[in-house]
Amino acid sequence: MAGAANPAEIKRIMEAALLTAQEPLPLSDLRKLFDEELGAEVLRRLLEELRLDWDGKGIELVNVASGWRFQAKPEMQKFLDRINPQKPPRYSRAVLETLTIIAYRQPVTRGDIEEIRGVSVSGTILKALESRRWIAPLGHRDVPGRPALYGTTVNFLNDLNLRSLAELPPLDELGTVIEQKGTIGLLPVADAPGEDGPE
Amino acid sequence: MAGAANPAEIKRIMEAALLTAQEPLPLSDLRKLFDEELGAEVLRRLLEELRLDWDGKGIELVNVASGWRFQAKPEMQKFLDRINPQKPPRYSRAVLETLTIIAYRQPVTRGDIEEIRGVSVSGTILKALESRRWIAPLGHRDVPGRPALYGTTVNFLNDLNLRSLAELPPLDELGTVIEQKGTIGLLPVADAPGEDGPE
Amino acid sequence: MMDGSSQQTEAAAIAKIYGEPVTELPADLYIPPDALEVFLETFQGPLDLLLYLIRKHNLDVLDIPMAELTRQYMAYIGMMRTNKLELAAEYLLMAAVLIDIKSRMLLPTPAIRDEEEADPRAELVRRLLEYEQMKAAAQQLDQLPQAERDFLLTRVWIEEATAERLPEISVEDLRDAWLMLMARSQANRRHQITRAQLSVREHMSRILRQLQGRAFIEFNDLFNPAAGAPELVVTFLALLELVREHQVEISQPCAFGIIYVRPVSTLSVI
Repeated sequence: MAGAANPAEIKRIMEAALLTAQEPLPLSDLRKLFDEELGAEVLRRLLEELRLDWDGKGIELVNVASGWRFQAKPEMQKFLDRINPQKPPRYSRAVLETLTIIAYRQPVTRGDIEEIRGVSVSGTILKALESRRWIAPLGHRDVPGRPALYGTTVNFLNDLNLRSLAELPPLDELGTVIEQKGTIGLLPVADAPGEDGPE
Repeated sequence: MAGAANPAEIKRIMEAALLTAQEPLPLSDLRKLFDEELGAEVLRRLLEELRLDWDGKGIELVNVASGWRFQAKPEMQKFLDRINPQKPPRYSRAVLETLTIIAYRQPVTRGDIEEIRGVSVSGTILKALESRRWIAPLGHRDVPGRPALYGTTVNFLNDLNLRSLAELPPLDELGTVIEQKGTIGLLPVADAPGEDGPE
Repeated sequence: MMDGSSQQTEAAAIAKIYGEPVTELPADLYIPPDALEVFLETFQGPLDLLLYLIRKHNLDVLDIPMAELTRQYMAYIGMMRTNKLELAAEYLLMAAVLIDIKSRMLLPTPAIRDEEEADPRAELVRRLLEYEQMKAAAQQLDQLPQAERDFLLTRVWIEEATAERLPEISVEDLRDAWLMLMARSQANRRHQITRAQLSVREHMSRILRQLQGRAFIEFNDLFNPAAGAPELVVTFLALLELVREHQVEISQPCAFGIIYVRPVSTLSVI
């Protein structure tokens, strides 16, 4: 009864599922939609077709860490911002640096992070990243005090459009930054040019 | 620059907005998407076209009380239920922010909440929180219109496992988490050239 | 260094203070106190400040002239302290580290095999480089498109077929919501959200609740003497705030008599 023999119907159902899902859908979930046993190969091919069907639209089908999802293209943001004034906060440098150290050096303890940053890391920062579901305690280091070890989550990868940690921007080689980039001092604001623009 | 002169582009942008919106979008919101002054007639005609474009899909564009939204067709339900096993629903940001303001700033009127949020607060939100028995009107402010003053209830504290409001996260600490660019008049410049011009 | 001069010429504007580009700190390091505060907030800590000084004076991080760097650093610290700016303990600790390294370098060096190991600067250099690396990575990370900030996810309505379940929320959700509000208020700065006097607001609610459905309440009944002085003060402040906001009226029909607190709203209804 819930059969969906033809490819067009399969695509139609997957599309509806992906558009309504609250989280990215892995192939294993998509397969559950159908009575028939559909091979991963078939689904992957149909997903690729679906992706192409959306070509040219403001929404695109992407494959992130935990599965497939539809999302608006970044170029749409300037329009969507006009009716959606609610944006997540842009994090302070302290938060960003903490997140970066966790992402690249995980698993790390709070002490490890403080060691690298040279300053204490407030619990608020870790809590903010935890409640954003970007980091999570993974366990404890077996030293006195048994401090929590933090790592990044799948949700972090999803939110940054990444499939795995390997897709993070590669680290500059130690010592090359100062010589070549001259980024010493102050961290430039990403969208500084817009700063002076009219609101 | 943000202009969207041709109908296809207008439809593309409306489609992206409707697919990403958390709540139905009234015409007044849809109009905000565009620089041009688009008449209600034009928008309505294009929405109708968009509705027809989706004909035959598992998702349909409908006009409900508070505006337009995409929704899954009932016939899709049996498929979608297979992978949407009882995900606990989540309150929209509008609801959460309203509740947060009431919790931290009580007693407050609807006007106070709108003042802080910067957008209007629908009566539905307050009703939802009231029927959840998380907020209650405590009295009226003695100003024209005598608006109701809202506060949180004991039930709210119970449901959130708090003994008192003092156990809510302190607000001042949270300030350190987000970028302070509004308050600091210091704008890092990455690579602005120039030897001259020190004060 | 070969490219030393080219680095010199592109001596970048290091910052904008109140809209004015600043390309050089004055040689005598005088900075107006308010600007100093801004700088202090700009640096993430002593490592950040040291990296800034190294860049600023075009020092070779792999062969740091300790005397020069220490002098610069101490000048900064001294300035912060004379201006009574709150200085994190880490800055002072770093000062001690710098002086320690400097003094060790003044000692006559015995013949050593492994120069790398024996250089008292090695550990500091390692930390500076590692921090610098993470700092650059943080900048790159922030440039990645972020869900909700740079692109939105689709959220198509789906009818819940089964019995309605109420959303659960946690204290963290409230915390996030507040962050969002603050971020927004800073973005458009039309609304200044200040720290709430939570306990006062809480007592305001309590008093209003106590007054609900009643014509008045005796002043003394609003206070719980057993609760301790801070509680009494907060209750009193809440009462004053309610008066200021015209929520309640306080009256004392006769001198030294009973003080009554009435909800203004019931008054106007009657």
